Amino acid sequence: MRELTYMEAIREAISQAMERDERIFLLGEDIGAYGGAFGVTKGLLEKFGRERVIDTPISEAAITGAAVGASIVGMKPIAEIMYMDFLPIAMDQLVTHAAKLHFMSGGQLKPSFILRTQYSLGRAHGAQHSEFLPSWFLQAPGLKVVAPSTPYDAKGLMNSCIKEGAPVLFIECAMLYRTKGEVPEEYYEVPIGKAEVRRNGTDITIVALSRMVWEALAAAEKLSAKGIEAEVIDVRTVQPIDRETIVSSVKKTGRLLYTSDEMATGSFGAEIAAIAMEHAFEYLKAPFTRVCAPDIPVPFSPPLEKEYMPNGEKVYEAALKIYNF
Amino acid sequence: MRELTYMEAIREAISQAMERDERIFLLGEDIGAYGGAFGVTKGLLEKFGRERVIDTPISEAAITGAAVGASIVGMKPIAEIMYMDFLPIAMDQLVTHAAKLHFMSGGQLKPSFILRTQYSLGRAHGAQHSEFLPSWFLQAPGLKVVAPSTPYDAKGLMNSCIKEGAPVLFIECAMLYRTKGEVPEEYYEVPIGKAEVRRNGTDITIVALSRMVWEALAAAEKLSAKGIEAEVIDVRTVQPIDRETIVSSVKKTGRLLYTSDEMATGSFGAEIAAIAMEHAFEYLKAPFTRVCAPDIPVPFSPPLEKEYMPNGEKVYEAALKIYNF
Amino acid sequence: MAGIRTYSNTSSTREGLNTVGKEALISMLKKMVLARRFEEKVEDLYLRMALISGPCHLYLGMEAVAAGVSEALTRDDYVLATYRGHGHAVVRGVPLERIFAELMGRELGTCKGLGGSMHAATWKDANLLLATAIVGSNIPIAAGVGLAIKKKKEEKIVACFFGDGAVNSGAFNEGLNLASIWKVPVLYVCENNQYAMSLPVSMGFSTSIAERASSYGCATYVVDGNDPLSVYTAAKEARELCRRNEGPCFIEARTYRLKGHGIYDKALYRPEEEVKSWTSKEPIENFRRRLVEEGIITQQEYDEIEREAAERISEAVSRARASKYLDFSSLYNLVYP
Amino acid sequence: MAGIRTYSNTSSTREGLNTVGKEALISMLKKMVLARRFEEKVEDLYLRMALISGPCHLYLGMEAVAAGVSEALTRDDYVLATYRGHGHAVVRGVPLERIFAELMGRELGTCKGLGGSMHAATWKDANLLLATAIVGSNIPIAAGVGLAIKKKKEEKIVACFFGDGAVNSGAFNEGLNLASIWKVPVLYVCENNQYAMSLPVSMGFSTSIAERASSYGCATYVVDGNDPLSVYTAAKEARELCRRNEGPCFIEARTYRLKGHGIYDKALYRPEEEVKSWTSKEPIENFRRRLVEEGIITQQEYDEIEREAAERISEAVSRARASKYLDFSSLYNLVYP
Ligand SMILES: Cc1ncc(C[n+]2csc(CCOP(=O)(O)OP(=O)(O)O)c2C)c(N)n1
Ligand SMILES: Cc1ncc(C[n+]2csc(CCOP(=O)(O)OP(=O)(O)O)c2C)c(N)n1
Ligand SMILES: [Mg+2]
Ligand SMILES: [Mg+2]
Repeated sequence: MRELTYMEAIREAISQAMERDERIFLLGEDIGAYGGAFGVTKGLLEKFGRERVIDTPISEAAITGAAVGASIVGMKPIAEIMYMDFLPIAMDQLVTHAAKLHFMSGGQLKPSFILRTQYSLGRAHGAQHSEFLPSWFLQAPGLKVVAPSTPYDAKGLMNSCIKEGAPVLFIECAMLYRTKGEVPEEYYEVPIGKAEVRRNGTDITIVALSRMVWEALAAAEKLSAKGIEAEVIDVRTVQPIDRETIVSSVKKTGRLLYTSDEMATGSFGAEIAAIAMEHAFEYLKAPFTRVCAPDIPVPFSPPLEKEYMPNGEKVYEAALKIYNF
Repeated sequence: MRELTYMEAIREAISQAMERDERIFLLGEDIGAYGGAFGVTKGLLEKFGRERVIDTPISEAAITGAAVGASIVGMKPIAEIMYMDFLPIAMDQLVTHAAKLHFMSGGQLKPSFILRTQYSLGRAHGAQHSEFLPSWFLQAPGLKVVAPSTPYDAKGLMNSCIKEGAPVLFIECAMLYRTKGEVPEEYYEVPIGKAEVRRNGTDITIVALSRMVWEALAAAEKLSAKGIEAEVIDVRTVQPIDRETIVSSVKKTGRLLYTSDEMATGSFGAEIAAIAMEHAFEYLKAPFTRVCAPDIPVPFSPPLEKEYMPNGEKVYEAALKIYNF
Repeated sequence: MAGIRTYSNTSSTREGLNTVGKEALISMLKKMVLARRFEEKVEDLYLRMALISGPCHLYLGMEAVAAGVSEALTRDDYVLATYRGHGHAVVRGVPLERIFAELMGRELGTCKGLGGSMHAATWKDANLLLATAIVGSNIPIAAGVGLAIKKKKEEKIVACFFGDGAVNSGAFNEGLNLASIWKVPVLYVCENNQYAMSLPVSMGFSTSIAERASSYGCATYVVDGNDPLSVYTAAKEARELCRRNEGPCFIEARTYRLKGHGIYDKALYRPEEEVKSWTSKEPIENFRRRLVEEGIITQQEYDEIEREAAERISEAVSRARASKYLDFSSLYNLVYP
Repeated sequence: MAGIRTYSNTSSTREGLNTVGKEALISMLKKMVLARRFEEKVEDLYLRMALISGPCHLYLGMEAVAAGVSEALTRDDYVLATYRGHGHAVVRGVPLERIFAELMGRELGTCKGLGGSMHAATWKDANLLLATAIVGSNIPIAAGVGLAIKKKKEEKIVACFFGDGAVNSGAFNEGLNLASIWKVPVLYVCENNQYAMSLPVSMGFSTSIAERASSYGCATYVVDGNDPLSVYTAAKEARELCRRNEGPCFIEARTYRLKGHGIYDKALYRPEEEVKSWTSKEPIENFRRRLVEEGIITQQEYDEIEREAAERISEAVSRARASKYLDFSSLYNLVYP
């Protein structure tokens, strides 16, 4: 099958959706002539014009607020927040408005838009430009949150997000933009709220998010060479959580490792641990473990950042340790 | 000993500190003539004057930013954000600046201030005025976060926060403002980062935060009548977490219940579960359980809100269930 | 400041009154009376009857703003309100029992009882899109609604109400600027009631609100917010500018709340003199007197307006009280559409 | 607009040059040259030598702003910079090897290598308090620094630099307003280089930046940001206003970046004509010519300035390259003070 990069897959999903649905428009900083800080929206201004690809000033709160506003009267905005680190500026609109308006209006309002963002850990961007903060949104029911790891999922999830009636935070990973994979040209969906078992195994469940899916798979190969078969789950959707897939895997393997580019404490992994402990307690044979970043802000210095980041090697070591517990 | 309300205890700590330390000043909305939306700062304007009790416009981001700025050149601001639900507006300054500046400047900058806020669940305030969101700040190392449950702790923790070199988020609970307890008039500290065992027990560890400490204690009494002795830990500090106290209690009891006014998923309790599973796995005899609010925005309607909230009865039921697991 | 237009005392002259038809004048008067009596009933239900709880911000004294703007809008226009939104809901024609029921947390409420007083002014059937409890937050949302109107080439505008306090929020800058560079049909209405909770405008600003607004290049009006006709005149003009793609527009309506910020606030931070002076400018009595003086209505007709308002309110309260609470289990289905 | 003062072409006349002493003129020239050569070296270290990575925003072409403002400040004054801060660090006298080392992520760096290019302009010894990578965020922080200065009754001011893009952030409204109602000694310097990344000012604003700023009631200047003397004159005057409790003040310095937004950006979104026209207004060559023309310095003296700059830079790079990386374990001790 045809291969696309992760970035191209996102762009194609958006572009095709814009062709079929007049309600969709894009707004964000430097998404037009610049093509997006990372190039994701390259060519879309030329294709769809200024009316549908709107370059905004640096106003993250209002970009999000405008998306809320346009969507409650029937448009379908796809807004971009350039770095996930800038989401705190948009946090009120996202968490206190977008996520809650449907509920608190007794179902009258239907904010329904996509907020795209990305995280740049691993690119020497320092503490204010590297954060991956999905776990915040667990406390924002009403919002859906996805973080694809493959080009296939990137397109398929984007398609589902566009169809979705709730607001969705779509978290991309800058380190994955150039990774390639098979992507059908025709329309397809990857369901929101459904984790994907990327590798079957019987000895340990590795729940991974975004970039760390790849590292987890690499670790699984190494483990396999030692006779340990890891089941690698690409959790993909942060909210709503696919508890079933995770719990049934943990029941099978009895061991749970979580890995992502978040800082360990308060990560999505903490919730995964709680779920396992609530729903698969009797099956657990070893302590839970997390392979995340340490609880410190991201250092700029490239060698320090490298040490700071989780990777396949660290997953491998941690998995061995709990396997041998 | 003399009794004060939770609110008076906070006020007294601030007032005494302002008397001994010229660097301290207050800023926030309606903290002056109005005395604070809840009355916490009542009388302080009259006592310390407009220069030290500064009523600000509705500018949560700038209130926080100004506290950052004043503190890095040697002042000690105590800023107030009226409701925790407005913190999202200040999130960038709090999380991306206050928490990180010390680290990312290689230790040069020392933002050191207190951001006071409160949560109002239980007061018919609806979805935009009731949130208790401590877990967000687990992903913001550099910040300290406390949430006292008693008048004694409120004063003692406030004293420690004022001495503290890092920025601190001080989370009050509106439902507790009028609760009374013994509070020494003289200076004392309750250490940040130290949980308090409020009740000793051998059968189950109940980790509780803020208002739910009282409900947990009530539940513990009922459990005791059934012969079940619960150890109730008032975790008090959300960051840094007192892992030791929690883990050693869980090792003793083998059972863990977390309760707070947060929504369950992604709560601080998720992290507590992860910690127990990482550090006390072999000792666990029953599944972890949470007694929190459901994962839905807060309904205004008073009877619905009542049903929505966790309480001692729910703690009791849940504790019984895991005890009998 | 250049480009700021002022309307005040428009009802004080016969000529002024003549600029609009009798029908509009009476309509505004009716709206104001209904909004006033509504809030008085709310006070009673809250303080005496204990049928309402939680934060509750009354619109008492500010009725001319909502009435004047609402009169200038069409039914198709959108409105975004705030936590001080009962007045907007009433003048917009939201069924009164729905508003009362919302305040009481009942299923019949505009938001099924999930919103409460601060969100009661949410009623899609009247294009009253939302009532926010986060000061300033509806300003960028309005820019988005305006953008949608423009994209869909509809003949509408959106009116966005907020207080003087909202002008100092970050959302104001971001939202007003987006609306102004997009040239979208948003009518921003700042209800300057002189206080943001306890903070007087003089302490919150070093210039004027209108000056701040007009620096975005939008047509800006300062109006006497206690004179419905002044408000109406500006709003009508602004609406037309919006429809001619000259939006957004901005109205600073200078008014005053007759009571505290919230229902429990005694507003002791306000100088007595000031309260007295503004109370004498109270909008309804003045407008009634003018209309009677000029023979536009008779006192009997006015009395009938009052009677009808009282009757509608009393019926609405009964219906609201008869409503049940939503079943808790149904909340789970309201989180996601 | 009322109250906006303009300074431009101040160096173009002998009279203008005479308003400041020879020393200040040469000092500014030296700062500009050093900042320019510094950035050229950064480009080389980044693109050719691969010794620097991560985001890197050069100050090329904007040197007159930092040089002019810095000349008007005292050593005790505070400065808040941004991710485009190398120029501010250089003119403020931060040891060059510290800045280079920071860009390289080494322990010798201003932030021990933890900040990188975007935070390199953080150096307490020079009262360079911080360099933010979040557009607009230093504006409220500056209000707080100003408040502290006022509270401590110090003879200082704080200068806060940001770009045209920052003016549309929420933080701008909240921060500028706080500073203006507090009347604190903050000199806000907006480096209007015509673009926020790829967004031209004409698309981001419907009025002018100075107009927006002056609506807060602060003394506002529009200056030719490519003429250090115009910048200096306004900054000097503004500093005095600040010290007389008439702060905050605001300078909109109109300038241009000679290259892209970041080091990889080819800036293809800029019309060729525009680039050409601004390039001819490039600040250093014009200022050098004027000083030589008027006999304030000789060409030899200028060559010496260049030579000295080159030498300092080359030594600094060597020292930076010789520095080690921080030990990872020490990061844990830097999270909390
Ligand atoms: C962002 C935010 N900050 C603070 C509050 C608390 N609060 C509610 S209303 C109010 C005053 C608002 O004043 P103004 O905008 O003038 O409107 P008014 O109440 O006078 O109609 C404040 C401080 C809030 N709801 N939202
Ligand atoms: C809040 C925020 N939004 C977006 C960005 C990404 N970004 C970095 S610099 C920049 C443009 C800033 O333009 P301007 O303020 O004019 O400064 P200049 O770069 O031109 O000096 C953008 C969009 C950011 N760093 N912070
Ligand atoms: Mg007001
Ligand atoms: Mg710029």
